[in-house]
Amino acid sequence: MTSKIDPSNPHFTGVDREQWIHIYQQMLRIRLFEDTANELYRSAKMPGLTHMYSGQEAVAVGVCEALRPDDYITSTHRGHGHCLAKGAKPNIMFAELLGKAAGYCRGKGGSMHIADMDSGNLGANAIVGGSAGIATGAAMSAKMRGSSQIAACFFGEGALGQGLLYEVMNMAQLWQLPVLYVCENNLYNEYTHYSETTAGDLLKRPQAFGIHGEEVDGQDVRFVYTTALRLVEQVRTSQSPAFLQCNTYRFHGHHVGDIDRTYYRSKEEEAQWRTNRDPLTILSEWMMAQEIVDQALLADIGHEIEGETEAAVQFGLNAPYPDVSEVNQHVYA
Amino acid sequence: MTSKIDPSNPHFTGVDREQWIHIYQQMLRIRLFEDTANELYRSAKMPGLTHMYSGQEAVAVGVCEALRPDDYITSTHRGHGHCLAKGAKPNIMFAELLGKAAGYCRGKGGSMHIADMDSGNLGANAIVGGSAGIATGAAMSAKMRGSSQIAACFFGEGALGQGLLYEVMNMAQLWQLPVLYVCENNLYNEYTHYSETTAGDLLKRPQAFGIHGEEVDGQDVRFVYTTALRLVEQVRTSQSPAFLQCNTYRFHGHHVGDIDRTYYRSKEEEAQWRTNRDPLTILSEWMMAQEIVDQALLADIGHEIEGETEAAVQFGLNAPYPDVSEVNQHVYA
Amino acid sequence: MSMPDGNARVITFAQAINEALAEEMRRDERVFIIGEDVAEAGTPFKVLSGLVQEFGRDRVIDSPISEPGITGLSVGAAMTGMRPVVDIMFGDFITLTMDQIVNQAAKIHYMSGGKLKVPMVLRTTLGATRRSAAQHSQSLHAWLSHVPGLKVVVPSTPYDAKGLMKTAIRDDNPVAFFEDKLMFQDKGPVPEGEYTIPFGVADIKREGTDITLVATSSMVQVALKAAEMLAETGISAEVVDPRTTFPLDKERLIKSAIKTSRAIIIDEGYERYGVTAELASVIADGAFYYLDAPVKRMGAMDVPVPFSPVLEDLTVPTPETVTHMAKMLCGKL
Amino acid sequence: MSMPDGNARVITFAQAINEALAEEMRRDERVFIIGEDVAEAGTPFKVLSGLVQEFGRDRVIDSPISEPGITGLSVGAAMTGMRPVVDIMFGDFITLTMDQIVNQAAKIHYMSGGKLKVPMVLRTTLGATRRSAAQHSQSLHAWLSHVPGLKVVVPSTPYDAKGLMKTAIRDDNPVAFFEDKLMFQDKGPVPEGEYTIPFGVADIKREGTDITLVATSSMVQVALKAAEMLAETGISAEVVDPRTTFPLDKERLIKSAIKTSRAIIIDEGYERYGVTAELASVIADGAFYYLDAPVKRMGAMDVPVPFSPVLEDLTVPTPETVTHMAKMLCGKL
Ligand SMILES: Cc1ncc(C[n+]2csc(CCOP(=O)(O)OP(=O)(O)O)c2C)c(N)n1
Ligand SMILES: Cc1ncc(C[n+]2csc(CCOP(=O)(O)OP(=O)(O)O)c2C)c(N)n1
Ligand SMILES: [Mg+2]
Ligand SMILES: [Mg+2]
Repeated sequence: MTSKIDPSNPHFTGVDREQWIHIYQQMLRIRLFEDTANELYRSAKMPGLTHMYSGQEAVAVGVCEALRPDDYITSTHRGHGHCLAKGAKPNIMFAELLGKAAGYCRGKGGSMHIADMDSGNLGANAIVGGSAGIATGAAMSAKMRGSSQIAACFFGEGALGQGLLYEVMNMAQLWQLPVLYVCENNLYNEYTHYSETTAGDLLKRPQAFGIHGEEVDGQDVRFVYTTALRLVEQVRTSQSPAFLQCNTYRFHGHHVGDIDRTYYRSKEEEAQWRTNRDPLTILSEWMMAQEIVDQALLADIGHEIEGETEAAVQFGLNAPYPDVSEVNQHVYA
Repeated sequence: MTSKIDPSNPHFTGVDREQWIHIYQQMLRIRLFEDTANELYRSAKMPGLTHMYSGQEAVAVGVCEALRPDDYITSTHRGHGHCLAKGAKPNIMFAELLGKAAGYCRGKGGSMHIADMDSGNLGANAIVGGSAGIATGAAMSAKMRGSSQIAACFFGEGALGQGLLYEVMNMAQLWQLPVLYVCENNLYNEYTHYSETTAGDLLKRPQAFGIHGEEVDGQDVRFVYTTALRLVEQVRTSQSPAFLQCNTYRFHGHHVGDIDRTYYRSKEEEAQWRTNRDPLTILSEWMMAQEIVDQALLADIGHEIEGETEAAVQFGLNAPYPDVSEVNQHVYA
Repeated sequence: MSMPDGNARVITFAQAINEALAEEMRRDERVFIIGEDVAEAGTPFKVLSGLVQEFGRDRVIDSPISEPGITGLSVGAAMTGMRPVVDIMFGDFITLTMDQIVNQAAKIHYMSGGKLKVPMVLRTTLGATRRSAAQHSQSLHAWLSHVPGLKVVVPSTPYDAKGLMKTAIRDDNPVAFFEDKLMFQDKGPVPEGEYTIPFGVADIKREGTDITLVATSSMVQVALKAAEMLAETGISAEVVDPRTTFPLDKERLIKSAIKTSRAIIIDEGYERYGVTAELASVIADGAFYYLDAPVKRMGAMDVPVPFSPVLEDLTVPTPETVTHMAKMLCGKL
Repeated sequence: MSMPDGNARVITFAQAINEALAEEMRRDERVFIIGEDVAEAGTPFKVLSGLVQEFGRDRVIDSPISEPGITGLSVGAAMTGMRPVVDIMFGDFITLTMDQIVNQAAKIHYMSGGKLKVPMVLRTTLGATRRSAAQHSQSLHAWLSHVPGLKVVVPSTPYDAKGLMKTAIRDDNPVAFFEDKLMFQDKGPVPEGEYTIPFGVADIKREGTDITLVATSSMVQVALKAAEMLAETGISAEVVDPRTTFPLDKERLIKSAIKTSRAIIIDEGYERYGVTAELASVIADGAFYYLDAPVKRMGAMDVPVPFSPVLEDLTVPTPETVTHMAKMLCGKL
């Protein structure tokens, strides 16, 4: 089957069939990972809470697919999607979520601190906006070392409240650092609509520093991916920052324990997004229309990733806890 | 003599003669205060260092003359001009600079911490950008109390490097707080030209939050004053923030000890500003041309303020130090 | 032992805080609350539930995610006639507010020679073992206790929480108020009527003769349980709760240690350079000639708080570890 | 007593720091400096003079006035192969960097299960009596000493400064390096050749038998002068300099106190909840059975540092006050 990407749409040309399928697989991998994590919470198998990425998959995957393996990312409290999209393994991630020694951080970090240098992931971060400096510094380091790596900094629109972001955007532009700021506007800062916390037009904020900024439909991975491809190329070759605002939505609560949400958003709104704006559906329907995939292939992919996810969580559940002697190891390098 | 303000220039109409003279007096008061402070330093009579406002007088005076006595200001390390412009007395200020008990802060604050609630001055601040929250909070308080006061927040362009400013501008716009941000761009952050520390166009920064911003020649008090009048009125009546960028220059070093400056700015540049862009000269020449004043009156004003300044510094020099028992007083209210 | 009267209601720690705030907001219209998700959400811990309904969104203000900004705003509002209570969701985030709290709020009264004051309360949390990992589990009250100009409250029961919160709000100084996240659902008797608890008065939570356990906040219950266990082995432990780390009731701590001749300090902050150091050295000095054993310190283990439950639980003193230490000191091991 | 060899050059403390940085930058091209006015200006204290000439503006980087931002950038650069030295002009400004230092730099190694590391140095200052008032005079090293994951250096001589700085730069952990502003022009012997001084090794700066004076940074010279004065009255004082507050050479401190049976801790941070508390309680515990008098603490007075010289000088321990305390402890008053 040859690619049937609409040649009249300049956005989606030049991407081949396998790549779209791979993108779909990655998004599904995240979706199933999160559903499973939610299940772990509900069955009281997971310690603490976790923030699910479901609904936002197109952002992490669209951007990370545009990056090189050795490019850096920094992530947030809602970080599973970024980790997986950048190449982390679900089994080692589940082990981490469960506080096991086989986890990416030997169980010491948990859901909010998964880091994986092998895939260029400098870490999720439980301080809102806390990784903006790290990402910008990684870009500076890449430039200093002449490595041609870039850094992508993921953050929620809530992080626009943090002054640090403005400080580092100023320096990124001044010193022409290869960093892509990816703002995921999922409409809410915890339990508060972003319009109640954010004055003016979001994109004007990077633009105030002279940083090139664009906005994209964060539910449609075709747009996210092709825009990211272009911006990543621009950041890398021009060695200058860029800002990508992705408009998206989280399907679940702020965290797994956020069940009664009607006081801050309506069930209708949620249903509307889930029904009409699911990034997986949007992509799969398009791929079917384009004859990139058919029902059977989609079903196969589904089974494959379900099986992988099930095996991954079992790995995590069966893995041993760290030895108590580890408690005061790794305080110092 | 009736006012000869050029009626064809809409900026300067409606301001009467006495007001321009008063503005000139205030600017001269600052200039002579600073010259005297510099002399105190050079003759080793003043403890520590101080940052002189000379050259920037039109900003403090132009803005503060547009404020009500009960409006608030916050100031900076380079704060003498703001203090005087808002109504502080030179003698009590000199006492403070000299660490005397008769000073505004009983000698505990010194040059960088003069505060005077009676004139609405919430304090100079030795943390760059440190008073942005205080000013914005004072505006919030005024709004909550329905007092119709506003707050003016003075800061140097260096403070644009501090994230706090962006956090509070966002809230000022969100909550429509009556605060006027006054950015004095004197071209230097200490020993570094602002173009090396500041990306993009300064005014875009407030504008990114939807805050109304304007730029004015900070050496020409006619423009500063009339613009401030309009903005202060707007801030007060619309109960919303505004931002005024005043382009200016400091005639002296970053502080009194900064003598050899050629490694960061040329003597020609300094001479150019002093000769052609002195706010006192610009105003006095215009007042003469407009026949608001003549040489004799200017000379009288000069002598009067010289005498006042001399008396003020003598007051400070003669005042006693605080009693040692004060050292641990005022830690708690 | 200060105690509610016999027929007081039993309510939770969270309700006690809520009630204190509500009573003070009714009594004094200058009091308002500002923080992230404090209004409809009533904070993630639901401590403020219902307040926005009674007092409206002008007095229970949802803010952007701008800890430095809201702290700065509160300082300015406090200086100009309001009495803000700023809510910093997790104690770990006070890292972001240190300039505004330490360089501004704590110093303004002194720097202004007693002219300005900053009556504000910074409510925040402490405590680990919630599986929240290293950036959401710290107990950083030692830092603020170090700073002249601040008062620091560490309540351990619903009764104390209510009375101390009311005192905090009425205090004319900046007060940091640390609440243990895991104590919010703890219940205790709290009278309905109006009462306040003075700062700087330690409370003997249990009388004893053989050893003094000085414990703060979350560690008071641990000490009380240890005291019970010790009673079974014939050791009579006195449990002393300073309630405020500043002002500190040195006299009562020393008196108890003189009486029992042995002391252990238990606190959930990192042990090194923490609260245990101050309290231990105060007692070691003041009771020097009466001590039969060195004063021992039990703080949190000096490691970033690990996520994995098997590790995290090792980092905090428990009734068992306290009992063990006490027996050792009493020569009963 | 660790000492340079007999014919070492005599250079200033500032030169020693400068030399250490230059040598390390020559040795390792990953080392770079970032801070405000560090390049041509060489910092306001001129400590870095000449470095930009040798290493260029790409390795001696003038930054905007963005302490949180440059600290964050340094964390990211350190994680990705560089070895930044971030310059925070006044120790008071570390308040702005606490999130990046404490929640990020200090925890990343542990949170990542030992995978990531943050080899960076945060150079900053401490010390009062410079007539710089409350926001430019603090000694906040106790805060960072409290935090697991950080190392903290407080050198007291040019020799120590050079050797410890070289060790700090080579350390794979975040190291906070506090330099006393008033010591920059102090001179001492420093060998030309390469040497490093290990962390966690206290240095006996003067041997004695009657009393131990444990002193840090600026207070070492005060203790040495006090020791001289005490010698005249027949009291032989030993002066011990821990050189690093973490790691802390507890053993050597305790050993000295056991030998002399009396100890005073002298440090320029605020006394309460400060460094003196930790050191005093370590000694009071470790030397319990050998002490003839309580361990005494002499920190800075618990007040915001006042501007007025007559007050400021009262807030810091002096040879006279130390001598007085020592005589009292030795029963010679
Ligand atoms: C500095 C800081 N303040 C507050 C919090 C608590 N908090 C965690 S997530 C969150 C909301 C973040 O909103 P956004 O950035 O939009 O990300 P989203 O959760 O929507 O993905 C808040 C306030 C935090 N973790 N860090
Ligand atoms: C947070 C902080 N960082 C650094 C400094 C040191 N410092 C004092 S003034 C100054 C430059 C300020 O430049 P600008 O804001 O333009 O004001 P100007 O001196 O030009 O009036 C600096 C870096 C400080 N006081 N506070
Ligand atoms: Mg969001
Ligand atoms: Mg400037």
